[in-house]
Amino acid sequence: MTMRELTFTAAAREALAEEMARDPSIFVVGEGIGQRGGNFNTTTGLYDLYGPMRLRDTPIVERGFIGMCTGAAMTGTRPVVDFMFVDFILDAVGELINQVAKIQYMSSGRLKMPMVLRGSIGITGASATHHSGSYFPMFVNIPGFRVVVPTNAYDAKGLFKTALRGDDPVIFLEHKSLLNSKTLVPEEEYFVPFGRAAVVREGTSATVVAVGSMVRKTLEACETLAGEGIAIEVIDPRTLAPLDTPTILQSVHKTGRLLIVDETFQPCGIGAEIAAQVVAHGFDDLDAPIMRLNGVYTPTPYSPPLEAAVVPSTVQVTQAIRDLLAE
Amino acid sequence: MTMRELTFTAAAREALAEEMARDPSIFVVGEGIGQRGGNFNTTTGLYDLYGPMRLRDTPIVERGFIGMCTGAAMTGTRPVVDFMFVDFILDAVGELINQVAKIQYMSSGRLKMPMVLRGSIGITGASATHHSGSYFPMFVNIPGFRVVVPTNAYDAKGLFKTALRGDDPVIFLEHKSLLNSKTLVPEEEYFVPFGRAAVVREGTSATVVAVGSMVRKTLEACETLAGEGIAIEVIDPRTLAPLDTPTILQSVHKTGRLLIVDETFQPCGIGAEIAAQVVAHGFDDLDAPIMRLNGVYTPTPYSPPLEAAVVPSTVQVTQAIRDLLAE
Amino acid sequence: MITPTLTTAQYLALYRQMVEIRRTEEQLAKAHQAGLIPGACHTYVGQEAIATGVCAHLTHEDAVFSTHRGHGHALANGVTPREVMAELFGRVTGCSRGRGGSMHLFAPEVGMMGTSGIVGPCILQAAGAGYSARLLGNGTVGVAFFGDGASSNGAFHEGLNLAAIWDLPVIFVCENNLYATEVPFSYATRNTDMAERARTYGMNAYTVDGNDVLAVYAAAGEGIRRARAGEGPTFLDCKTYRTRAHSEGMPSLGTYRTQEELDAWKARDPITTYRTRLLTEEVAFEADFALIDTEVQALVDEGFDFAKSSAYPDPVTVAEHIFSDRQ
Amino acid sequence: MITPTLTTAQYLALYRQMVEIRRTEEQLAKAHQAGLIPGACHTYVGQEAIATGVCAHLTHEDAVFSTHRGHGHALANGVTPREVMAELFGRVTGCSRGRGGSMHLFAPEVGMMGTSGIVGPCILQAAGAGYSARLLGNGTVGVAFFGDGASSNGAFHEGLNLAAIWDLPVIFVCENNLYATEVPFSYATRNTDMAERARTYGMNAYTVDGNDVLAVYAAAGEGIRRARAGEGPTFLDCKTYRTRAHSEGMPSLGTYRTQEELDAWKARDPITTYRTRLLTEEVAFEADFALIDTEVQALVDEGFDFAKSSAYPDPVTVAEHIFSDRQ
Ligand SMILES: Cc1ncc(C[n+]2csc(CCOP(=O)(O)OP(=O)(O)O)c2C)c(N)n1
Ligand SMILES: Cc1ncc(C[n+]2csc(CCOP(=O)(O)OP(=O)(O)O)c2C)c(N)n1
Ligand SMILES: [Mg+2]
Ligand SMILES: [Mg+2]
Repeated sequence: MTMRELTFTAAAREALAEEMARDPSIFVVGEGIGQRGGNFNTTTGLYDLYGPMRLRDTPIVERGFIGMCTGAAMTGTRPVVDFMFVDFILDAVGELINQVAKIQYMSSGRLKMPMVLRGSIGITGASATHHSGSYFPMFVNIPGFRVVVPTNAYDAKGLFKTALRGDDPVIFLEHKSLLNSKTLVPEEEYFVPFGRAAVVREGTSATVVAVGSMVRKTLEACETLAGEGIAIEVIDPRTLAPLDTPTILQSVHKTGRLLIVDETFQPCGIGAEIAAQVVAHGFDDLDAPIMRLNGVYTPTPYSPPLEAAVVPSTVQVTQAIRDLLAE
Repeated sequence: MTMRELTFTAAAREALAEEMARDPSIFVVGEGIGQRGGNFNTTTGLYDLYGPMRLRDTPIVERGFIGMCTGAAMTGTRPVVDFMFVDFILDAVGELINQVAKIQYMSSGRLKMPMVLRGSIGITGASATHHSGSYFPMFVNIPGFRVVVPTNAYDAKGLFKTALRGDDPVIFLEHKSLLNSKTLVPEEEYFVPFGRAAVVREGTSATVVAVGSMVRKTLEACETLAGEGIAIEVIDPRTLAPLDTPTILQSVHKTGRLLIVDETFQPCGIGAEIAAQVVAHGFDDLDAPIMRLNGVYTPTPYSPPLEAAVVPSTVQVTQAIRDLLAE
Repeated sequence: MITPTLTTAQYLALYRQMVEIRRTEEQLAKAHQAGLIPGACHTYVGQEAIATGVCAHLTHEDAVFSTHRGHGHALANGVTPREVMAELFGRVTGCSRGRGGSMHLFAPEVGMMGTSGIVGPCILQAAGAGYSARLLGNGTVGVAFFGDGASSNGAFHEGLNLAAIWDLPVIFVCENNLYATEVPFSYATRNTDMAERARTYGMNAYTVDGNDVLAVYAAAGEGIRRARAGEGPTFLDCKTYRTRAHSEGMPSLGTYRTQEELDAWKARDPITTYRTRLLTEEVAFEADFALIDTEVQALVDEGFDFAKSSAYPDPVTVAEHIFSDRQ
Repeated sequence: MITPTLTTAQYLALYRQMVEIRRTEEQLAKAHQAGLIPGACHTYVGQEAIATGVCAHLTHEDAVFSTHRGHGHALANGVTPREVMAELFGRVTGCSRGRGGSMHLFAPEVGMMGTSGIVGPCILQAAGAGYSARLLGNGTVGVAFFGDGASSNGAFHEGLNLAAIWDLPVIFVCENNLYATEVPFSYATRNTDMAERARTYGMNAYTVDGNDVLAVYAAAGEGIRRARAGEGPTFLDCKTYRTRAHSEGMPSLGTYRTQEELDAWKARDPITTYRTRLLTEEVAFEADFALIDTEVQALVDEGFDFAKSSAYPDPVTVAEHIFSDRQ
């Protein structure tokens, strides 16, 4: 395979470009995704190729264009909703939960819902409380969504391609702190399947499931600990729905210890679900309490020192692993 | 204390009537809550006492009137939003999460948000997928809400009174299958505090945390099992945010076994949070895996046999307890 | 002579369609009293001319989106009385396989893309069907049926605007029956001229006598012609009245309607007035109507027996089709 | 003579207010380039006449709700330049204690009930303040400032309608600067006459030259008089232009604005035109302006030093005030 370095954003854009070239029924809606190419350069260059019908700038009507795309997806086209910041689609939750997630079921599979909803998440850069949410637990809780949280360029492209080939609604969440991070990406076409976690580091001392931007910080923490002969296994779920529980159980079977690191809110979060799965199905493997490290349970403050206090740091991840091992 | 029997609905209405008589800044908005007295008789008789300014029929604009009540709560009045079915406020999630839940924090406590949002939840009576949701995990996940799920008339009145005296946004969820259930309610004024679970049955064999309509079914199951000398402790959390974790941990310390029974969806649900809390802080007390019994992970079907297949039955609860004890 | 000029067969087809809706719903009302309908039942009695006049222009490739009062729209689109009745009885032979009931009628094979228990979304989804039609260039149209109550909702504003600015082939049909449950339209807005409001979006709009099937047929015909010709959306404000209760089991007058008002509208019954008109204009004769009435009654009776004797869905299928098979 | 007739002091107060906003934001723009502002910065340069003309009529008991471009509204309401600059620098002395930044300015003590990073909610919240005013009978008004981009959003439709049908004392101020980021208003709607649209809600509405502070002052004065007199809401469509980039750091022309257009509007700068006018009409003289300019510059310089030297918030306070103390 011929490889080249791409940023997360470029890799995801390449996936979109390839699929738009292949499938004329794909169109993108969003604010500034036309000529401007997207607030996060998600569509740069595509407007010149495909024009306004397929790269559709919208007024500020998140509910409106998501509801519109629902009808479009029911009638033979494949909308890609580029919502810029996930915070904005909260105005469309009624359409998402009551319509998008339920149409296939209510029609007994006679209607499909091939819609990809993509945009940025995460606390970084003093983006404050209306531009820093993640909000994925609500979409994991509700049946009918695929929830994808890529953590590197390779996965971003492969998962986005999978999203655009499927017939289910996909919530594709891109952490702002990862958008410019680079990895090697093959020239050749490839897909990353949903529901397949990545074991990004092997180890035997304990298992850490890290979500989104926490993968990098966890790997940094593991480097430090490796020096002390501590071998941590790190799992990146990649998709939160479906969640690859078997891979997590397998790892805990080996290590006997589990920590879940997640920037987002703890109560009823993804860490709670993972802990509940493991204590139900991996109970006998557990040598210690399952621990969770989450961002502080508060709206996101603007001021850098406050923001820094909210997001789990590499130091905190390291300490959390030490605490787990001390149990 | 002089007691009389009241239905859940009558008790909650009594709380509202008492508080409206006491506090002229309380007003109610909703569809049909004026002269009609509410689709679920939540306001019967109050319109004649207080008129249209305080019992305000609205057009079908859930986002609109919740956004309006947000501004009202910031300027000296106490809105009670009567949304009939919780499914309808999904159109207002943007207002709820980005505004209602954050205003106190963003203003550093200089603004209050005394808003009570009340309405029905639950799968029953072939209400189908747009009139049967519960959707509380999303409000538990987000900082800024009190989430109240009363299971009997006594608690309904006492918790509603507490809600109307506080300055925080309260999501007050009334399960349709409980609205006409009766319990004894004192004539005298009383309050049920938030964050205090009720141990509704004491036992030593295992702990079952039952949510909402599942409390009754669990108690039925316990009757059956009592005949076999099995003594189950049953806990009704009453409020999901704040969640009374100490009471649950105490019980598990005694029983060593935990089952969470919840009609709503399992992934990232309240059962996940409870399991995660207990495996983190009660690990050494656990003699068996923590189990969850939830409604089927699917949109709510209409047809009675399908609906019945979705909601956990008393028989299923009984079996789940047996399975837990067999571990 | 009456306009538009149709063949006798066409005139009678409109009559037949209206009668089919009426008889089916009279049967449903009886069935509801008899306890055969486990859930809600919103009848369309008095409004039959609207669905009939609009859908007479549609093919099964066109996409119709409807609301909680959708029996008439399903029937006028070619869903059979047996499928509608079976659905409300919760049977597997229903158009939604028993999963939907009165408010969730799906039959995409005939272009019935679904009715909804949530007020509003159909407006946006019809715009989406229009978007697909433009992108695919297949000459189809999207049609939304909704009530006056939906016109205050944000979905109305966002949906009409999107259809207008992008010249989408969409017909917005407001069934303005003067009330939203018990809330009068004149209370919900200071401007009851909905066609005028629609024109402020830069959209073609007509005010139509919704009890005159020929007036609806003519206005809808022009709107659909324009839509197929690429001349953009059309709005129809169809003035009508529901002569039964909002929902079966509720009072037909309630606290909000007078007997006089009800009687006045019953005197303008769309079926009897149309029948009289065809008779006086000698377009058709008693024998024609008698024949149709008998045929329709037979169809409805047969459908009722079919529905009543149909099986319930198998509970093992309860969670099927939440996701597409395609991965 | 120029209308309205004010005292020289009043004429000059309007000038002073506009200059204070302009100088503060020029300072902020410099600070942004210097890296003193960790987050976003949306300036109000070119639009100062609007906040100035409206807020001149308000007391600190009136409630103002604003949007992402809110510096001018905060300043015109009496928030000091030092508090605004400190806020954007993320300091504890900022009006939001450093929790908000450019898009989240809170100062309820002067009636600044908050700006929002989400487009739309301010419209609904202002209606709610109007509702409180009516219920409490305290003669206050609610004011919403928002952009042309918000007018396509459902919140606009729902909020204007509720204010209209309930005669709420609310002023809706649309700052129509022709673009929503890069999306032209003429693209977002087929009807750019927003006052006409507002009137279709049965609301009093004026089209105003948003660069003429006296025109704004007069129109707002009449609207507020009506509101306080119980004559219901008023809508102001203020035509204006932002002469800087949508957000500091973005190109000021981008792909969507021409140099000609920008220059034409700069020639109509609200401050210089007003100054010239007062001079020609001999209402005031160079010396008056010179004095004000110096005083304001001193105020801004002092504020900048204050802000720059202020402390950051203490991380231990990060989760305070999510809930009220009151239980
Ligand atoms: C978003 C939402 N809010 C509230 C309801 C409850 N509801 C069901 S029907 C109805 C009235 C609808 O009135 P209208 O749109 O005029 O239709 P009609 O019933 O008169 O045919 C209401 C409020 C709902 N279904 N959806
Ligand atoms: C609900 C929502 N969607 C999208 C955005 C992103 N956004 C921020 S400002 C803006 C443009 C707003 O335009 P307008 O309302 O005209 O105000 P202006 O910036 O021109 O002052 C957009 C789309 C947002 N803040 N909120
Ligand atoms: Mg109606
Ligand atoms: Mg603008």
